[in-house]
Amino acid sequence: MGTEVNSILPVLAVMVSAAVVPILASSRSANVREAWTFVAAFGKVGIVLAMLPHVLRGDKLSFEIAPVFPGVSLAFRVDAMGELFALVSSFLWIVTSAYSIGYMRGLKEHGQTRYYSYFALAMSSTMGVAFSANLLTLYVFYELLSFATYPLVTHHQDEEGRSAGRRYLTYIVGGSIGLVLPAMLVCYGSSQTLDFTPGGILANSGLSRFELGLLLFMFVFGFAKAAIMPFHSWLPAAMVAPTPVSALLHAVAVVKVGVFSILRVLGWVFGVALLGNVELGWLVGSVASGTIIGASLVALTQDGLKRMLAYSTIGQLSYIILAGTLNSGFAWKGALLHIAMHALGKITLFFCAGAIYVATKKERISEMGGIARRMPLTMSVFLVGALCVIGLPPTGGFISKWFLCLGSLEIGQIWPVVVLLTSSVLSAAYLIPVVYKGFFGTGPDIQGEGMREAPVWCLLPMTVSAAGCIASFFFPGLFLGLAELIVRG
Amino acid sequence: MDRILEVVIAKYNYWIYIVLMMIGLYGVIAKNNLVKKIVGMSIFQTAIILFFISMGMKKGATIPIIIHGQEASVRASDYINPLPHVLMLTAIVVAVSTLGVALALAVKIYKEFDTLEEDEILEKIRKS
Amino acid sequence: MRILGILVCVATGAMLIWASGEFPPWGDPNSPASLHVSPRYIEKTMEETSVPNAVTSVLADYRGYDTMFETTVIFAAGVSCFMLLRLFSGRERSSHHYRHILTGLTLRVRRKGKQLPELEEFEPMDSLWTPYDLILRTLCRFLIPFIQLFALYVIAHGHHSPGGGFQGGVILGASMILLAISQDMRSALRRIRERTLAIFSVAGVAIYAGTGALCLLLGSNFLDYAALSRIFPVDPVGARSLGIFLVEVGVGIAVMATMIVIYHNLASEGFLDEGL
Amino acid sequence: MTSHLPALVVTVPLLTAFAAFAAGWLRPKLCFPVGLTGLGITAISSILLLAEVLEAGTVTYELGRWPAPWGIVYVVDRLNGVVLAAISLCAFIQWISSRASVKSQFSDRIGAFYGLELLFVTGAMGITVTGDAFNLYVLLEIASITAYALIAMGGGRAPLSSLNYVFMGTIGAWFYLLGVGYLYIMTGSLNMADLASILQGMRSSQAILVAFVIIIVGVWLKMGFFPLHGWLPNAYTHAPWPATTLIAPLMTKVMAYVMMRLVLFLFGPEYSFGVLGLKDVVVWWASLAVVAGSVIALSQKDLKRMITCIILIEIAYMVGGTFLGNRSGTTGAIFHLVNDVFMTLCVFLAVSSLAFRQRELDMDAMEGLFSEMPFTMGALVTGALSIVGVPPTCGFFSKWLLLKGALEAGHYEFMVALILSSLVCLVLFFRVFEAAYFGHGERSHGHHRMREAPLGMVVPLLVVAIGIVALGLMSGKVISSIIEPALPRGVL
Amino acid sequence: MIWQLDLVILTLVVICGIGSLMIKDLLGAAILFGAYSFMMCVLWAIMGAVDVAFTEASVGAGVSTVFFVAAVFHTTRRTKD
Repeated sequence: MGTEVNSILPVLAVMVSAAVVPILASSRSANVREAWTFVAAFGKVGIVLAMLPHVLRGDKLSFEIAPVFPGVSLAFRVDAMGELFALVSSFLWIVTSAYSIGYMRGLKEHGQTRYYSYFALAMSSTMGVAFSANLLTLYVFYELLSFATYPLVTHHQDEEGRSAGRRYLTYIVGGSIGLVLPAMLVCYGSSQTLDFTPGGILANSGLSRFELGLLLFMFVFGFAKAAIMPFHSWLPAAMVAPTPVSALLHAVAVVKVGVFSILRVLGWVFGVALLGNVELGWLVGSVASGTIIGASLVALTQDGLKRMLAYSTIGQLSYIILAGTLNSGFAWKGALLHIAMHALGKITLFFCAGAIYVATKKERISEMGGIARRMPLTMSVFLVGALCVIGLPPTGGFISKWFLCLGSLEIGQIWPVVVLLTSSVLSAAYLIPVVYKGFFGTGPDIQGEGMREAPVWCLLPMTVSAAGCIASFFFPGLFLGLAELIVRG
Repeated sequence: MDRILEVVIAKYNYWIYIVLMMIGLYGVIAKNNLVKKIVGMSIFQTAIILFFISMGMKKGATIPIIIHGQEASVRASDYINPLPHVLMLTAIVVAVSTLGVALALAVKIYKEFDTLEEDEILEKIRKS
Repeated sequence: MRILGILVCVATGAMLIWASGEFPPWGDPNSPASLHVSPRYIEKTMEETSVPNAVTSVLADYRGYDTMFETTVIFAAGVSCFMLLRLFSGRERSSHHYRHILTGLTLRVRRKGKQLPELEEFEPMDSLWTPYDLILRTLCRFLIPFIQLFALYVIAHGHHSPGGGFQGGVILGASMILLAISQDMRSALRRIRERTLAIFSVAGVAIYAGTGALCLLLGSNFLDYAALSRIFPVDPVGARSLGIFLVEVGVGIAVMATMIVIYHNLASEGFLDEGL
Repeated sequence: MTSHLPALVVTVPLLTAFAAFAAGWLRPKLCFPVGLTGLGITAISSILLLAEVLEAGTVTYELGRWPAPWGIVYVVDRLNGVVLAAISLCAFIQWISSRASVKSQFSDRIGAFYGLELLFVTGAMGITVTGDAFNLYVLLEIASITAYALIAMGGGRAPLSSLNYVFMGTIGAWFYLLGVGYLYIMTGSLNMADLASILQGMRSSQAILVAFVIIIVGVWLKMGFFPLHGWLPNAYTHAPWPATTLIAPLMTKVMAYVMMRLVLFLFGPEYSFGVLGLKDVVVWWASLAVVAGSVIALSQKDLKRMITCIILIEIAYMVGGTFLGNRSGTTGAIFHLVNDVFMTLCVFLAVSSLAFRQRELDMDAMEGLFSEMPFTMGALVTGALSIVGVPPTCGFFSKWLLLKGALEAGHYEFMVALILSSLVCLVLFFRVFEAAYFGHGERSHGHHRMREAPLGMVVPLLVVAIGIVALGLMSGKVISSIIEPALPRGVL
Repeated sequence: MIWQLDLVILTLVVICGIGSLMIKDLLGAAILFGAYSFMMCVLWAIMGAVDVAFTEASVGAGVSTVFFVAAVFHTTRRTKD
């Protein structure tokens, strides 16, 4: 078991996005602005990597900002899980910002300065969530993220964006204030602390089973960013945002933050053991399974590419929660890996969707017949991403799902396996046709000019992320190591 | 019977003061004319002042001004309690200040609405 | 509204009367009110402040701080009336007054109402009009000096007899108001201009607060007149009496000026040209 | 000089008021700097006073060197020390930021206006610092009379609203006076500490009970607690902006402080919470008031009126928190009082600088504001988030304590009301921000793009906004070192 | 002091108070209020509060009545209640 090391690094990692200031300052010239964005992104990755060796050694980097209540303070503690999440999202931030340059310029969007600054803000609050040492800090940055992403979701500032933004805030902030806050309060009241402790802080607070169950559901639904049904409908609505934002929402920051928080609560506030003892795990598990199947079925019916991807995300997230409720090391490993893998795969898919939109202004699957003849690279990358999401080799998605299945078998439960396989089949059913259509189908205006590959700023990032999908299949060592640490810690 | 009479003799002042207060309070709450409200307010205030004054009252004592030549041997029971008087001097001043401001407001309101009846004023506001 | 009023009043009154059952009998010399704090005021007033009138000593010394704010309250009221009503721009008045010469009846014509034709039995009471009631004017001319003299006596003699700064100030103000009523506001304003009044009112309060601050500067607590004995040739007790006198004068000035200001603004809708 | 700080915090603004009024007649230009220096000295000395209290414990100051029950004494403990600091800072900031609008509206009676504002501050400070029941009443009247006059300067309906305020306020203040009379006739004393010690022995007296009821009702009238709030929205809405930004943050908070002082120290927690069983009733009523306030606020279209109605909710928080009667609840109430001074100040200043640029304040006049007045809107967002209770702004932490207190006391209805009202506030402000964020481009009522408010308004505003966040981050220190020790022993 | 006299004056005070609230003419109300204040001041003189009585005589019965009259003169005498 490692030691506590007092270090400023996590604060730096959060603070890197002070780059907002120069970004705003240099709103005149686009190049300088985006240069700053890159500086910030690379700086973040650098800091996160600098923390990696400590974490791998099993140490915990901690830093206390300010004490707020007796027993609670705004504080950071970097453990393997936070590190894993931070690694993934900060790496993807680089890719995404590269992509957004191509996208935003390609479409000549307005208010790009605002866009980049809020993006940076969102990233730093994500870091805050990843490194937070107790529930309160997590809550603080969670709220911060909600408000920082609002201008991104409603970037177009049209009626559609208005309603989408309303729904977004209603679900997310309503959930956090209405459900998480009182739940947090009860935790604090029953066990005078909110710090994440491996065994769970509620383990020996004499709460009855009913109270615990209530608490659990307040958390699970309260962190509405995880988009568990029936608290999911903000996610498809938020698709009005520009594609890089959707990528951010789905792969990098928002939904992952939701899932991350729920995993934190399950493992570090309740403790898997406790969940097992009072037999509450299967409750959440069944809700998650329902979400998985339901979302995949809905995804089948969607024609809009991005909406379909959104529903597929809802389903995939619930994998992680489902696994989190299982009291098994393998399952947890799978869950944590899936955070990374799904991020890679889904971001690739979104990049492709965005690239198609930039190049052809097409959003509907039905219009994409034969598109691969014009954009072969994009479509092949799409294929890789699809494989990763479905969970087939040679992509990382396979590994995570493999571990999930192993976990459920380890504790001798079959139904999770069934759920997983069914949904894999379903996701294949809604993803593969797109690829098929793209390569072999024929569409109305394929011969029309106007269609060529997307700008290089779009192609480069998506190839990178696709490469990531494949690489994570062959070299999953780093992620596995971190996951190992978490499961042992 | 005697005891009741005793109680009445001992307490009727307080009761009358309270009745006065309530008359004033009723005026403030229920009257419709603003100046009438102000009158009610003043009555209410004066009644409370009266209540305070009567607290300082001592049977068989004289006004709280030390008699010449008796400075040496002053017994508190010979003189009425001056403290409530002082407090009420202040209270009277406050009352008249409030009265002045309230009347000034009433004049201003009349300039604006040409009436002092609350319901008519509200009617005019609703119209405009 | 009436129902509500009656209900509230009955409820409150019942509650108050119910509680009055515990009061000491009216005028009881042994009530806690007359035993706990007040005896000191009566017994010590001579030796501590050398002011025989216990009310004055308590008012201006023991609880002098209250009195300072009492004066501030009336000052604030004066300022408020000035700020609310005073009109510098010569806007049209809300109403004109005409006087029927034969009967002496006054009638008012609203701004919106129709103007009267030029009849000889009516005269307009505009800002140039002056009442000419001989008896009233002469009587007041005779009275006012005596009133003012009496007021000064009241202020000065507050130590030994009822009265003090406040009563005297009010009487002084009343005399000027009487002047304004009996003749007209312009002649009253000719005696004391508005600006002078304003300065007086603030100066009066400032005398009070300044005395307190002076004591503070002399190294003692705020309003501790005993400190005055360091600059005036009196013993501490005499200094208290002196301090009381000073603040009484201040109160007198402030109250007089403020009363006049309030009256002027009320009686002329803030135009300060013609009175009642 | 430090030994005279308690006197200074009240007498400096008083003398400054006289100076400012005189300057209005002699050299109108001097009014502003005079007041600025005066309030600056007041703020500094109140902060020094707080430091002294934190270090040396309760400070007592005998005015005129007369010992406690006979003379008037100032008693400064942690509770009113921190409130004093908050009030004076708030007044100082408001003074700076309201300069432009005062100049534009009251150029011909600037001395009177500034004098009254300073007198109001004097009254507020005095109410907070005094340890004498009757002296409190006198200062209360000073604050009230100046407030009546300031509010009535709004023109239009303002005099009527102000006159209603006069009636309600006078009844409230004189109810308080009557209650003090009841206390005096039963105990013969006016000094709060003395009264408290005497009252220990007369727990079961009807007269004391009635005195308690009258006093609390009177204070609630001045606070605008729910069923007695009729005067508040009109008065604050129709008042001119420079007056609103001064009175709205201070008046109700000061009265809330008075309530806490009386309930917790004069009558004592044992009596207020123990002997008479009003505690639970009041908390229930407060929850009702919170809900009612939210409903009233939701039904407003005008921005100024809306933020005025939010005060109703905040007041109900404080009453409920105080009467929860347990440590967290009371701590939360006190901390919320301090926070609310700055939150309200921030919101009102922000909206006032919007109003300074564009006259009408209904929702559809908001569009495109974010791009036009970014700093003002930023500050408004901060204040709004603090009122909603979003960390790390200070509003969250006091709300957290209130919730915790309600949880411990088992008053779930109060918890529900708190959370509900937070969501309502979110909706209220979200409507504004949505309108200000969207509707970009051509403005429907097409008047030209507005400029950012003048520097003299923006800088104080940003200071307050930053202060809110800083206070939130320091809340741990503030609570543990100032507010927790301020509670009387009886509060468990 | 004689309690009969006290009682008589108290009743007069109450009557004046009610009257000034009931009368349908604001000027009359003002004058009745002056009378009320004067009765009050007599009452206080009886109770030995000479200073307060003095003040009330000059303020309550004197100046405030003048204020009332001035205000009524510039507004209206009409009242519905």
